[in-house]
Amino acid sequence: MTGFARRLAGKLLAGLVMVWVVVTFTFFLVHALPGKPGDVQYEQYIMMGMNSEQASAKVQAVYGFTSHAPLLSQYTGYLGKLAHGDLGQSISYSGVPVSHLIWSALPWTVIPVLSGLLVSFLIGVVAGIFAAVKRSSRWGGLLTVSGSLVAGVPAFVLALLLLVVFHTEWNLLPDAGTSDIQYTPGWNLPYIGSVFQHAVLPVCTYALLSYGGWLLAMKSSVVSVLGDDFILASELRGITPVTRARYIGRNAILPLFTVLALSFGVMFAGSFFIEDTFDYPGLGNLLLKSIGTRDYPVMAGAFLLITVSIIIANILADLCYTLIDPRVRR
Amino acid sequence: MSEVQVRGLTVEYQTTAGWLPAVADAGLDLRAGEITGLVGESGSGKSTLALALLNAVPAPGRIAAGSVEVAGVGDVTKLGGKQLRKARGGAIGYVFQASQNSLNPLTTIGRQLLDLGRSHEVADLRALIARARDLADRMGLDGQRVLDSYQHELSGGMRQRIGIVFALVLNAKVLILDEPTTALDMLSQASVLEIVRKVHDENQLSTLIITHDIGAISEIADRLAVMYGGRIVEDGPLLDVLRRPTHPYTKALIGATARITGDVEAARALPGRPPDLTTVARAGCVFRDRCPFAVAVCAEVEPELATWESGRRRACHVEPSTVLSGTAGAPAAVGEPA
Amino acid sequence: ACSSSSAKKTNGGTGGGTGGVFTSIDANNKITAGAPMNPYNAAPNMFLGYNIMELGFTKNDPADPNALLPGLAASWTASDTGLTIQLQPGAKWSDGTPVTAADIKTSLAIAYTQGTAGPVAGAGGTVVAGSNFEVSDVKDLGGGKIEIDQQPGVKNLYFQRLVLTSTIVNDKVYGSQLPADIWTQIAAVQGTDAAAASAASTKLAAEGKTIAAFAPAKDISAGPFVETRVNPGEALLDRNPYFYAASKISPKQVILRSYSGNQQIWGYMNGGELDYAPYTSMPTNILNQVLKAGYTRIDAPSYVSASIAFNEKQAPYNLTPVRQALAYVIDRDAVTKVGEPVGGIAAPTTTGLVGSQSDTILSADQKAALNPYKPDPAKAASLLQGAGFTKDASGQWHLPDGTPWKITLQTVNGFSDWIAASTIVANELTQFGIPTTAAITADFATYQKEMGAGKYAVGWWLVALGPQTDKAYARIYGSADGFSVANGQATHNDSAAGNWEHTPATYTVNGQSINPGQLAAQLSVTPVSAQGPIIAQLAAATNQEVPMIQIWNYTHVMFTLDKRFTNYPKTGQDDLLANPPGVWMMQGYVQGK
Amino acid sequence: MIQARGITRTYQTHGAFTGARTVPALRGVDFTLPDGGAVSFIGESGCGKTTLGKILTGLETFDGGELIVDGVALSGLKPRQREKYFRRIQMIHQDPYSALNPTRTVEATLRDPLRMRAKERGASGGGGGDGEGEGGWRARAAELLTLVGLEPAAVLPKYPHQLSGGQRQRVVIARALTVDPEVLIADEAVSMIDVSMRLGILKLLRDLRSRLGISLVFITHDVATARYVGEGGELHVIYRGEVVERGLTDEVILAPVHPYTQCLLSAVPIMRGLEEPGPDRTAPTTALDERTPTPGCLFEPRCPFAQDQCAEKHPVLVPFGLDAVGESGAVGESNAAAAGPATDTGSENGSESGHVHACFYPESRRVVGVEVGAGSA
Amino acid sequence: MTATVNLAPAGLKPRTRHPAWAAFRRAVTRKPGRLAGLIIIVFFILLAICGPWFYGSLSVDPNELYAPPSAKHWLGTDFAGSDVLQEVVTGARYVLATAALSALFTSLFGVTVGLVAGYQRGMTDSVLMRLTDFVLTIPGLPLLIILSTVWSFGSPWEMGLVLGITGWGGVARAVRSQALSLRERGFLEAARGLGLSRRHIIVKEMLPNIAPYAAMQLMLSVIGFIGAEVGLFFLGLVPFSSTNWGVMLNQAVFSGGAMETSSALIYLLAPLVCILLLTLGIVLFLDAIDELFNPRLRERV
Ligand SMILES: Nc1ncnc2c1ncn2[C@@H]1O[C@H](COP(=O)(O)OP(=O)(O)OP(=O)(O)O)[C@@H](O)[C@H]1O
Ligand SMILES: Nc1ncnc2c1ncn2[C@@H]1O[C@H](COP(=O)(O)OP(=O)(O)OP(=O)(O)O)[C@@H](O)[C@H]1O
Ligand SMILES: [Mg+2]
Ligand SMILES: [Mg+2]
Repeated sequence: MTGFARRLAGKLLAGLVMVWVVVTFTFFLVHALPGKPGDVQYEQYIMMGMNSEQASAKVQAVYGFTSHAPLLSQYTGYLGKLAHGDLGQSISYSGVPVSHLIWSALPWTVIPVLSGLLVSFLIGVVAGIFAAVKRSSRWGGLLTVSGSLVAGVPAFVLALLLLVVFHTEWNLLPDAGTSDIQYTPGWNLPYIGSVFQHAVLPVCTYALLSYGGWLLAMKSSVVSVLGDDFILASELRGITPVTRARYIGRNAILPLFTVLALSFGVMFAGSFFIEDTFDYPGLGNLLLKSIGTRDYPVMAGAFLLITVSIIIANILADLCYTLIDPRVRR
Repeated sequence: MSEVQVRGLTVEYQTTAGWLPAVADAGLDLRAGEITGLVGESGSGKSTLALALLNAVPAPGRIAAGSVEVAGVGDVTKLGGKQLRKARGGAIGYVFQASQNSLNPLTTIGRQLLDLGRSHEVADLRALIARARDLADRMGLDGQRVLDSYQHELSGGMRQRIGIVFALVLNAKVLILDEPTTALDMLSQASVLEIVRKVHDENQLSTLIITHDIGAISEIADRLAVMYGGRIVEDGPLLDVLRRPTHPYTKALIGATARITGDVEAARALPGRPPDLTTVARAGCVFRDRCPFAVAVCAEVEPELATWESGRRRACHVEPSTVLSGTAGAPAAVGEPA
Repeated sequence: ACSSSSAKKTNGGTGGGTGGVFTSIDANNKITAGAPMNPYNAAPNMFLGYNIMELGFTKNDPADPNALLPGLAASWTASDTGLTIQLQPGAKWSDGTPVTAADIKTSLAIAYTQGTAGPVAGAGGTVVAGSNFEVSDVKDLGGGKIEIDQQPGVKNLYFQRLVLTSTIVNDKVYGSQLPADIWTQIAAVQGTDAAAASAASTKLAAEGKTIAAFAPAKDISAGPFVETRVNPGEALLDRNPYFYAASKISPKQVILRSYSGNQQIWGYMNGGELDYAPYTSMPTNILNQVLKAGYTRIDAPSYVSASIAFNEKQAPYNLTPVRQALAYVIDRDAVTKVGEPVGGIAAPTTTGLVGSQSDTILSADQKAALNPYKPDPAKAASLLQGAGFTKDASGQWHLPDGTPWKITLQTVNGFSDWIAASTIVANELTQFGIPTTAAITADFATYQKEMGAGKYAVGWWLVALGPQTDKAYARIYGSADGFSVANGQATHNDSAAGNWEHTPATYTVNGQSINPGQLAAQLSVTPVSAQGPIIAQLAAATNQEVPMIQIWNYTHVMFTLDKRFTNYPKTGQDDLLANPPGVWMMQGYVQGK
Repeated sequence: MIQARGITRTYQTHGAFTGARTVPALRGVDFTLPDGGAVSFIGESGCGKTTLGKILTGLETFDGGELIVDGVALSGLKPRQREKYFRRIQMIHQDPYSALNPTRTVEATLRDPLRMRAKERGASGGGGGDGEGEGGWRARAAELLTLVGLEPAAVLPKYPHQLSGGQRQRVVIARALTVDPEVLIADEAVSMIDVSMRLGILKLLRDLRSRLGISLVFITHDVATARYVGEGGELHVIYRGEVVERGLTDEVILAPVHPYTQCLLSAVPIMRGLEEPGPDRTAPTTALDERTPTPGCLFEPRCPFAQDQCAEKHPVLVPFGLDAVGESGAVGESNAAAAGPATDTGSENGSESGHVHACFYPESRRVVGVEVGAGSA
Repeated sequence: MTATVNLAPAGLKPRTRHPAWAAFRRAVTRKPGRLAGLIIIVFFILLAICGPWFYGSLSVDPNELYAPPSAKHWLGTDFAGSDVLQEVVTGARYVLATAALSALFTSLFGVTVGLVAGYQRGMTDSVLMRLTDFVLTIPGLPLLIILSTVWSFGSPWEMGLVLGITGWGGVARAVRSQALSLRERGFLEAARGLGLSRRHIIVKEMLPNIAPYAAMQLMLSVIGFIGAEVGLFFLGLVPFSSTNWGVMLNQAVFSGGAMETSSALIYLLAPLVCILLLTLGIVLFLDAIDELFNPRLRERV
């Protein structure tokens, strides 16, 4: 499989080049933003009733962390550090390494996105099969339309609706944060339970968002497989319905796996809608906050990570395809 | 004795113009040890007829009338559920038109064979595999290698042969091949046909081969049935029909076959275009538009498929001798006046 | 696994009586996983009055900026050269060790590096002198007495307040972060050798960065609470048993939350989850609901005013009658009702100060002389006509040059009260005959930059910042507004880019020419007791020239819940209310029910 | 006139992660197509027939050899310059169902090339008395449709899906004729057409040859149709990208020399009753396997007559001796032609019209079926 | 072969030439869902275009804050005393204009790039595809937020343009793959063989075949863009200076307390329901698109 290794290396290299392009792009874009870090905060502090000295002391601390070197040398410096895995230091959290912030935020994006995707994948695929098999009936049509509708509804609308129903109206689930503060973090039941409870709404939103897509993709996939001759052939050979369902399922689900990898990237990039609504401290939230405070290094870091995850997802999708489908495997 | 008796079989499809027959009042016998060839143009209803033999007419279609008696199974059109499933594959082996795609692309041939065995509750799967390997070997395939292969690793001819293996491995006595060679090149076609003949003879099957290529069928069939516009218009022993076609359509079909030797100019194209479900004539003879022998009655009365000579049946108002001598006008020009 | 009861658990209501959990919002910190427990960080996971301690706490007293509540310092005496403090007897860190002079010394040195106690290192390491007080030494006099010296020759009016409100941290934890020769460096900055001062200042700034980024492993606080745990958006603090006034502290635990939008706080209050809620702008329907949920409203002065400012570089806003006319058109009561119905009081008039300040400082005569700019369209019309404006048949106003007059009223994203108020201001102006649309800028940083670049003609702006009047006028006539002070002489410089700009360097008020920039600068070096006459001049000038129209003065509205705790400070206790509840607790307030 | 000299084309295939694979689709094919003449290529699936057709029409590039059109070597020209020559060579697609744009009516399909052609002629100073105005193309379209046996008024406004396969194929031919080509390439032009209409198209192609003097390259795996259209022309038998036998069509059919040709012809079905099988019918011993490398004769692994030498040396085309056949089939004058890369001997004896083959043990065998008696019935 | 050449086929106007309108009507009315979808879409378009004429300019009435629905204010008023229905009507214009514009831009750019890349292959293809990869890799919405701080989206045109610029990658790639497969189809090979110009081939031969697909993409991206745009406004991530549904949502939630009190619920629901309805309309109508463009399906009766 040396050919495989070489191709993989090639893909990774291409990904690396893309990372560089994106890094460069974001670096200059981010530095083209008007305003200075800290400016934003000052007026807010004042309105919150802080006196102007306290406010300016806080702002001062932020100013201390902006670099005043020429842009180009900042850029080369940034690249050099990046090569060593150093994303620089946050401005609004004066001096805290960006990587530290990102690592604390990352699991709160990855885990809900992943579990949301998996949940929706399972449900969507089943519903898709149903919609395909019953496509000429009223229920199938309804399912399909509802799938497209859910797929089309904006993320925040879903998030809001869930929040209104499950928090405001019924108060079944918490609306913000990752866990209740009372519980000591670690592998203890109450804490984990609380984490689960807090994750329900974000995960459900992710799941609902992608559910429609899966349903539609699976439906069309199943429909096309149903039309494939080998399915009719297996029927004419008297293969049991169960086995036939297995044939259909496997063939239909195959193209979805590459989509699965890709949608991980998409979800990642769109996570801020959901994280913001549920005040969930993930990467999207971090990005939003950093934009608000003009925290260039964090901004660039979070953006970079999102991009890298998309690139990796793409490579994974290719890889998935090669590994899963015997037709391209050699 | 007939292994399969088709009587008055009518299959209809639902179209926007209502239910229209794709096969009308077909009668056919498949006898043990005999290969029956079914020829006809595209859309003449061959596949529909074949599928009806397994009571497997696809979605907007239905068997409107008639029966398909299969020895040891009964009337297939009355079967349902598990019995029907068992009959398919168990009693009647079906080899697909698009052999290219009749195998699951994601699993090896061997696994699919096991699925087949389990579906038919074969007790000894080992023996089944052995038998399949043996069959494959006899068809000139490397049985072991083929069983371990995926579909995409096999050529069209190999897949077609695998299709035959699948149809026969459960000891089906009836074998139906729907255009088994259409997508194949000459060499593969020849070898597949040869293998069919061989397997047929060895197992004393009742075989139905469907094709539109009268040349290919003449290689191996014992009997020939010709279909046009959903009707069987002529049948009889192959050699006899080829030598003495008594239906204008059969005659034209043979005449339109390009030959490898002899006078190039002798071949004549059929005028007009083949009918389909919606354009086929509702009354009278379905072929009359393209028929050089057509007379007034053809437009009004549909000719019945009737025995006119021992073992020969035809559905035509014109006298056999007239058709044979070919006196009534020449085939129309090459042009296709719609 | 998700039961409704546990969802409710997030509220602080588990405890009744002494030892309960006090739940509140910290408005100024976004509590973030990953941010350090270091008060010097710009966004630390630490909380003033709970686990951030100062020697004293501000009272926000306009009459005496140096008046403070005691903190770690029980008392203090000021002298010409500095300040002597007496630490609280029994002041201890949460590990049980006493608070010492070394802690104070280290803390003030760190404050120096952070720019709050010394000159600020500006861009490229240049020293901006004189912007802050300068501590030159800290001496342990024994017995909890500590002397803090001011740099000889520097006389900062607010030295006392600035020293006492410095954050005090533990020397054992933070001392190691400082270089041994820190005081030598400070001395060098304060020395006469300009080059050495600059070099030392740059070095200090660098050290300051290191300290700000320092993440102690554990919180050791001398305050009433110690941080136990930080979740993203939430922090849990436990009572510090060694706190010098531990007996006064009733809650066993404190949960502090951050918030990302006002509506989050409203939500918490609806559920009765917060024992104290800080200021948020809110509509009246929410106010009613909150009050119904059992909250008590407390009002404290805010010393901030929302106003509509003008770029006087752009015609026609360079004309005083135009600004005055607009002041007559806008109905401040109506606007306030929409924009800030709860937390705002329509400004009585425009003076550059909030009402309470001008009330106490200005004499009755002076107040009577101010123009209240009561809504008066007729007056506005005559002012405009006097300036050469015309009104066409359709009722629309035209500039003197004949072009139709249109206004774009700029606001900024995130200031929802301004945005809401803009709609009605726009409506009023449009009805008066000046078609007005409201435009919104993405965020404050952009707003400030574009405003400085002169892109906006009319927009919202906060004025009257803080109880100290000098800060208030510096906001209008400061360096950002084109006035620069050098050698006690203010000059006006048109190209300055910072704020809403004023074209004339001088105003003529009551026949007398004044330079507002100079007066504002003068104010910052004048003791409060002597500020009266200057303020009177500035107020009259501002009232006449209307560089901005004050729309409403903010009130600092807070809410407390009497369900689990009681004995909160009440409206009127301004000195306490200037501080977060942690400070109230130190003073014996907030007791379990 | 088209001359091909040692045309070679090798494909590189690779998946996203799978290794690369080279497929030699053509290994040095040469042929000569005289004006008004016909050349047929037969061979089993995957032997490179379509690739050849695409190369001839400029849809595919070749990476070795030379294509000479009217004495101009195309490999020396820039792509833009080549277009002019390729324009004169038109292809008739195998599948009439995909050869017409489903979104355009027949009228639209014919109009654009006709207009283009008219403009060209006008530009090249043709003087243009031709009625080349707006209506010019209409008349021409009608003329062409009539030529291919369609009723213009009935067909012009129709969409492809409203036509039968045979009608479509006729439209395709009419479209190819719009640019006044000199050569038509028919790549399995009838294999997708219904049996009853197949012969009509074949006859049309023959007519075009004789009436318009258009040369024809006929590509198929159906020998009978090749004979029908390529009458009087040469038949090339191609195997794995290499021509293994060439000669006048009837000559090759009746007296094939190369074992591959013999297998191919043996596979032609016999109309039993009307024909009887040739006495020497043969079949390949195994199925085609392109993966295994074959240093010697490409057909050796499957050849029923293979001998030791066949696996070692690669045979080149040589004329079939007069004496060995003992029948007609004169050996033309042998002229040295450019050798394909596959040849291992320095020169090759190709001939313009001789019966040549690439086999070490040539033997003429009678494999095709012959008609029983004189007439039918 | 003796048939005379009929030079005037115009005399035989065949029924296949029937006006596209009839085909459109047939495709739409075949299923009630499609008709409903179309009606919804047309309704909103009319609302956006004509609504403001009928409903005048926005006005505020400080004496009627939080008025419940009444004859005067059908959907009540908001915290600033503006009529909610009026805001919905006025807001539709911005939302729809932006969505239509960005979708148009996306499909124009995406389709062009995809077609050209798919047809040209070689260098052009590589360059275009790298560009597409870049656009696809850069996360669009986060980028948009960053961009919005540099560029204020005062008019729907600007917003639409930026959404379009960041959104065409997917369409381009999909169209390219379609174009690649089209390229191998017989009729394109024939067109190339005939020497027809590149422009002719791309515009007249390939484009119509991609049209249903492109139209589908267009409709889908309309949904996507409405979501993105309204979402950005809702979260207050981009500045706004005119009323639109996102702004309404933002004000309802962040200023009006719609999540806390039911008295403000109607301002939240009004734009939300509009978004949902529009999405539903498009989803229902999508069903008809294939039939509208494909002559084969159009014919089927
Ligand atoms: N699912 C269907 N719905 C409607 N009509 C159908 C359907 N399947 C087949 N038909 C019609 O029934 C007729 C017979 O079709 P059938 O497939 O049996 O023909 P065939 O002889 O097998 O043709 P071919 O040689 O092309 O395979 C045709 O006119 C066809 O159009
Ligand atoms: N674009 C391509 N990329 C890679 N390999 C190709 C390509 N086109 C053709 N080939 C390979 O080249 C060989 C010759 O293909 P070609 O299509 O010319 O065969 P053919 O003789 O026309 O076959 P058929 O009778 O099946 O049409 C085959 O092995 C095929 O797999
Ligand atoms: Mg069929
Ligand atoms: Mg081919």
